[in-house]
Amino acid sequence: MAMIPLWWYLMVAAGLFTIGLYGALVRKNAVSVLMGIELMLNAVNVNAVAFWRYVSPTAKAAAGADRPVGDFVVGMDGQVFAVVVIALAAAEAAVGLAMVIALYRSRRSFNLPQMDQLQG
Amino acid sequence: MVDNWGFIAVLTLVAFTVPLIGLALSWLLRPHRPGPIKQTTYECGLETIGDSWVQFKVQYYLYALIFVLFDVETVFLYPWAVAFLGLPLFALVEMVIFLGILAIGLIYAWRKGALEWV
Amino acid sequence: MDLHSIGPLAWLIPTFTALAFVVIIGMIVTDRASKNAAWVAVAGIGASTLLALPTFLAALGSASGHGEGEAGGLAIAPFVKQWAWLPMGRDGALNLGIMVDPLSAAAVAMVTVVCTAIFVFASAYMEGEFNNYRDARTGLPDPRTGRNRYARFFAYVSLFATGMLGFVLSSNLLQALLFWEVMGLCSFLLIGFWNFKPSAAAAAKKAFLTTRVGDCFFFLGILGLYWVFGSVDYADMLSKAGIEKLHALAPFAVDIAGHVYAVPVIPLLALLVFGGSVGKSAMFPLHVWLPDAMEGPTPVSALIHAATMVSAGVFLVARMYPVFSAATPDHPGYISGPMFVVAALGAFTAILAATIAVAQYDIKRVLAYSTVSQLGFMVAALGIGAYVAAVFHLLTHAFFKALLFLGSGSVIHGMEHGMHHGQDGHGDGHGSGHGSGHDEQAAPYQPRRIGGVLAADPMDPQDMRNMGGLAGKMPWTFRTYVIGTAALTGIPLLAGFWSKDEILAEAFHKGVQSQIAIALIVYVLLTAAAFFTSFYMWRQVFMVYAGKPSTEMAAHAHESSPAMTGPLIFLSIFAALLGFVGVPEGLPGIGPALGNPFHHFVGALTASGSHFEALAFDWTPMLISTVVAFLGLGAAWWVYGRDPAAARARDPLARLGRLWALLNNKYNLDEVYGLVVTSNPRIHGEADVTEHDKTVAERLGKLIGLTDAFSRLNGQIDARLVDGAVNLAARLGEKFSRFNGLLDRYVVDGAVNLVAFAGLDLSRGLKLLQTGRVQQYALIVLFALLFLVGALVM
Amino acid sequence: MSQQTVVQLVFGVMAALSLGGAMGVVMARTVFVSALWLILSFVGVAGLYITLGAGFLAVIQVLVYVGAISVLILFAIMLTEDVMGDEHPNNGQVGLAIILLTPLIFLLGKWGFTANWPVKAAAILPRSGLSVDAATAAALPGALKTGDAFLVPDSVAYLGRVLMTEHFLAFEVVSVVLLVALVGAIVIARD
Amino acid sequence: MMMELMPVWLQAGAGNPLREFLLENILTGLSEAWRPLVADLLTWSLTCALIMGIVQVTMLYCTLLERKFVGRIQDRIGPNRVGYWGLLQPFADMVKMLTKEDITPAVAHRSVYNLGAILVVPPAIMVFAILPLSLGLVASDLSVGFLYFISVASVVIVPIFMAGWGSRNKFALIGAMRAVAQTVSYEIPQVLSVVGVLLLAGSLSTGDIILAQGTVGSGAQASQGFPGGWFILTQPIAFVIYLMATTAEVERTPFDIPEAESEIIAGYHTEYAGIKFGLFQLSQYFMTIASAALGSVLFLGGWMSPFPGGLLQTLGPLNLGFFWMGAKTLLLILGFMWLRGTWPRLRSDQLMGFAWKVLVPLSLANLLITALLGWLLHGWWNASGAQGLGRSAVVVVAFLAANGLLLFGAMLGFGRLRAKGGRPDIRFEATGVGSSVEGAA
Repeated sequence: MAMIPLWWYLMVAAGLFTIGLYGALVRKNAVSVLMGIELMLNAVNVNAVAFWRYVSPTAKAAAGADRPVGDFVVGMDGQVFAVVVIALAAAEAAVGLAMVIALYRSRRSFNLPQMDQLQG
Repeated sequence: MVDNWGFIAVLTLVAFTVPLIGLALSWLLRPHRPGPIKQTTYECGLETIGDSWVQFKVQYYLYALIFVLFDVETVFLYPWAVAFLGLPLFALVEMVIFLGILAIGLIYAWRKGALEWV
Repeated sequence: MDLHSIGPLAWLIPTFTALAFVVIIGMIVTDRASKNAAWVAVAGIGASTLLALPTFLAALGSASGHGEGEAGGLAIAPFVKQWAWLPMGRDGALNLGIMVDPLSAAAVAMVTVVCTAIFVFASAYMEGEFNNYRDARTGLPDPRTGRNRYARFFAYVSLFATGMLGFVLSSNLLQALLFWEVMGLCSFLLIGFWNFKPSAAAAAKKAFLTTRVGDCFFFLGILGLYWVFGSVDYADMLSKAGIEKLHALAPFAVDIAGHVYAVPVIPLLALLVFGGSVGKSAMFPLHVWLPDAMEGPTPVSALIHAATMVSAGVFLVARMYPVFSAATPDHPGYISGPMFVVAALGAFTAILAATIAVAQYDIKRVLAYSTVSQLGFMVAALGIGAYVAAVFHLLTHAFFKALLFLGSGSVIHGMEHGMHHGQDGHGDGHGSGHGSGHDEQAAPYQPRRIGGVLAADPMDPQDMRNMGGLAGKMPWTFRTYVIGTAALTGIPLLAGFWSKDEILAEAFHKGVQSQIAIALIVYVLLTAAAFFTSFYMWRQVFMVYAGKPSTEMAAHAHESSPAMTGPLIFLSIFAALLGFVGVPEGLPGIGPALGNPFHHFVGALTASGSHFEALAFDWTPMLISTVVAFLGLGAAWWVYGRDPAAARARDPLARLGRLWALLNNKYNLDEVYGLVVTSNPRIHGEADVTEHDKTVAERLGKLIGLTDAFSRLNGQIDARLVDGAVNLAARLGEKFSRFNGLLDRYVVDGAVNLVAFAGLDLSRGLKLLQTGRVQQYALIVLFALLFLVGALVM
Repeated sequence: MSQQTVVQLVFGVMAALSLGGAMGVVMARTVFVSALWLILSFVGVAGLYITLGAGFLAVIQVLVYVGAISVLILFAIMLTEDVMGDEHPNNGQVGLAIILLTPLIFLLGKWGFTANWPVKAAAILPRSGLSVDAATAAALPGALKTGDAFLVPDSVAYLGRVLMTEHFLAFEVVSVVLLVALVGAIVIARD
Repeated sequence: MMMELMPVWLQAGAGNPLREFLLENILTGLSEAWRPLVADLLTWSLTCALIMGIVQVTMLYCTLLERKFVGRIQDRIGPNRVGYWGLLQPFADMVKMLTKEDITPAVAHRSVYNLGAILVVPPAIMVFAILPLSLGLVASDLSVGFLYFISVASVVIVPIFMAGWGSRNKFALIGAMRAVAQTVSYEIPQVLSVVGVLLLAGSLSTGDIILAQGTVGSGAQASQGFPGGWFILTQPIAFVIYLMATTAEVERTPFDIPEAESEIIAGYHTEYAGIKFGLFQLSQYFMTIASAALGSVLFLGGWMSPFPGGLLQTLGPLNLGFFWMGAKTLLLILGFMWLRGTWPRLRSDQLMGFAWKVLVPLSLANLLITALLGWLLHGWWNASGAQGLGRSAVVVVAFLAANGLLLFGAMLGFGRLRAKGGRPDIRFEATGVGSSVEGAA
């Protein structure tokens, strides 16, 4: 198989991660920063699934090389990882945006550079 | 069951052509006489006051919030449901705990009035 | 019972209390809170106890049953059961699990028993919350909130117990940190339980932030240990192989970009871990939170001071003892670098807190400083290698200190009832509108100072100057209190005598016979501290119980209900008799008969294979400590016991003048911190920041060469910066390191240099560090990451 | 060969969608439009999952990210008046960030490209309807015996089985995290 | 399980007769590398065309049917001028839409405004990929089929939001916010109610779900797993919840708050005219049809004949699956129309409260009893020698009893809540116009 080399995915993930980090670093708007973080989490997920697909052990490896066993992927670790990350991303977005809303209420602003004090 | 995403890719392309064809046909057929009155914002004939990008109340956010978390719950619920009849009772216990914890959240939201639409 | 049959159930011990927590929270959420909450909590901890005791007995059985000689079978192979929590790559996982070894078995038995007593006591003590809760703002009765708060209290304490039990039973450091932080959270919630009082809210914050400073070090230590061992499991770290690895590592070479640096890794890591203990166990200089923690309800004080939180710090050092002791060549009598620090800090804290306690008037505050002092004993003992003695003292101290705190709670309870009684009699409207059933520091009064010492508030039910004559009014409280005091002060045959004596004997042995300087210093300081301990405790007994009542409150006080005296009696039995499990075998008469089972049980240090030989018995230290204890008692009687009423009216020791004021004001340490760490009085925990404090602060400011202008400037900077946990922690860390000495200063300078090295303007770099803008922090983190990666790659 | 070309083309489109969407997120002046770009990026990532044979994840990605999280983001934007966009959406550290991110992406790319990953030659993904021999079935948790054949578990069912057994702690912890997030967010967001 | 039974000529990939035919007879001139690919693409394109044709025609005549049917309910005749019985009315409407002037408000955010109208259609078409027309007549039987449907359908809210925001009109924005809030609220009960079905079927694939509903009793189509027949028999509460949630999802009366014309004109498509308005209507009708079809797949046995023993499943060589599928879908569509003709519109707070306070707890409870019963019984129905109707009857009766108990308990519970003055309650509250109410901070 391997119609697509693994490193293509890694490149895309690296790009997503860097762009997301850039957004998180430079955007003034707190919501935009959260979006950047979501992008970074997506990049991580792409990596996890790509590695699951390409390098996770197969049934042949698990059963021993001498046995006539098909090359099935054993284990769902990468997918489980991705699913849990998605759940955490949702939780993170929920709380993060709630904080943004609460801050907006007290500051009338979305701008992070103005949020340099944690006292309400 | 053979997963066939290739077909879905084709269908997606086709699906995008439908509105585009509609728009193109309409662009050929329709008249085009814009005017300043026509292009005003529709508000039953009244002048609009203020910008329409208004601020909404927090209730919307609370609904979306609860929705997101329950949506994530389904992500775990579906694989469980599909695998369930082949699993030991432990799986049922796990899911009862899982749902119980989330139900606490729902009850909390309920009691805190996050489910009230006022 | 066999440990391998009951051991796998040990995870249930913290689960029961956690379950109680969940159930009570459920009661609150569904608006069903009632007094049943207390019984749920008691049932939870009771179930834990019922499981913990057989576990302990099984451990005892395993230790003595299978072992050959002193090193029992259990000590060689502790019972460990782990579940993979976070599989990480091929080589391992972060685990969740339990570990039952002598140390944890003994500690878990102690924690559950003491907690049960405290919970039962609290069920009666907190009734005021239930019955008389008034809204803080309107002053109107608010029964629903009262019910909920009553239930919430028991939810918190249950979670607290969960934290401690989970911590003690943890099989690895990371899980321990988790439960450790659960305790931190609960201490915050409970100290600030009466959060409508600004002082309580401030004390809670202070406790939380101060312990966080220690926790940062702890976490760094865990990371470092993981780096060294590739695992955070005790089984890996403290095993024979682990210790050998440690020895092999001791001076560790780090290759950074081609340059080889010799870094003494293990002492560094040990000290980082100890940093956590310093915070949690309230060692100097992070001891400041503990006395302020008195703002919580009294059962909480008992919980924090006796059974759980502060014990956790000592327990951690005991648990990680092999790491502490392994940093140096393994020959007898040698005290390693980190242990030297531990011993010195412990002894210093012991004497510092003991002297402060002498000059306190608040009944709970005396006990609080006493706790700090006793923790100093334990830590110093660990520092000089008296491992068994330290653990022994940890256990006995938990019992009699819980007893004393609960006793003081009973006294306060009685005093409050006396106050209400007095009010009814005089038709005085005082006291309405305060938020709780308890009036610990509730009344508004004008603080006056006499000779630099705050005068007594006549309506303060905790001020010992308002007490007196309670021996007759509260007979059971009195009797148990005397037992507890005698145990604490080391009156022979009671629990504290044996445990404290063992510490002193070890220190004496190492200091005098083996000629180890630090042990000698420890011995001298601890003996002095023991004298002060005896003095201030008996002073307290005389002030509280002796003579005629000094106020109406005390005159109308009456004995508490059986639900409160019951736990007192229960605990006093332990306070009296527990010591006999650790009587030196060499003691003529009872020694050989009792056989010192405790030493045999705990003495074989978990897993590492080494064990502690009991010392040959020596009369000298035992006689000296006995004499010291009675000297303190005699001195207290001479000063306070002859005419208690007069002593209450005007303290005889106030003649010491400025020294007395200094002691009463805790060496002005809070003010020093106020200037050096933060000038924000809100995290002082001191509600009564008066003019005097300000003058003290100013004088101190001049003293250490700071001008008024500087302090004002400092105040402004801090007022802007003390705005939240992140910023504050950073600030605390930075200021603190500056204050604390050369090493830390070096670190700060290093960080600054790093920034300068990157080509950033120095001042701009400093400004960047403190803007409070998250994104700039993130950028700096990114920069540091890239720098490190670059250094490692190239 | 040609099929490979087409698959790679699809990959290219998906990668372009996700990266282009991401660029849109950080370039757009209006937050609302940023959020729309973000959705595009999510869809692209879902497409990448499909090319990786993780259909369930792709569907979940759309369901949770496009259908839920983006709604949350849009609502959060609508809850504030600051939706008009800003002439200067970036703070002052654009230059610095680019200077620092350039080596980062260089490093990430270098590792991704040069590292010798132990890629399996021909791993077959679990997919229902394929029957395997007994030896393979023994190595595959959840293989169902129907008659004489062993059926490979459906990947969704396989995931469910793994979640319920091997990773049950993570599974339960997720529920607690969600509960805490729910309670916390309600407390924070309400007045 | 029943692969060999399937005439797979709509099935994608290898084995499709159409594809084989193309490979062997038409595409012979192409190189080996390209042949299968082109064959695939051609097959898929033809399949797409077939689906589009069926769906478009159904949709056009649904509009007519709806107007006629609702007209009858309201004692009117409905369209009857264009063509016999108004049969050409849909085409007249279409021509009108195409030739109307397109007006874009001057203040609108043009690109978002236009994209909203364009993007609202594709998801509504894409969901049809997994809906089987008959035995083996499913374009792409994904193993995650049902979830695919839900997730693609949930994408529709994004263009709706774009439309509301891009119009820069208060009514439109409020309508969009309402639409999204309502859609997401009802997505949860929709998704939860079906879990019971998926649990019993053991698959997310639509094909598997239908096969699991094999005709009650024995016979050629008897399911090899679950013996309970159509899931409407064993999951009646879930069925009702699913219908309600679906109605709300596609924003049809009585759940059409987002476009309540008495309050906010036409909701999020207030500012759209001509074909763009038409596209929103198109999308909504597509979604209605697709949801009805999915409902018949999940609960009514899809293409299966309703008669015992597979009677009338085939007529000679012809499999009547498409007929049954169509009939069941039509039945559900008529149900939706009936609701529209008879029910008043709900109020926002009632609507939201209903989803979260009634439907979600109910579907969670349903899920639990289904799991419990399924776990208790599945060993028996897999292993027992009892075959045929008896076995099915036991299972159906058990599930029906559990459902009845659940319903009883739910009524008791909600009754108590209401008696306590808790929720759900009915209060009068004027929704008022526009930003004064909803725009309040």
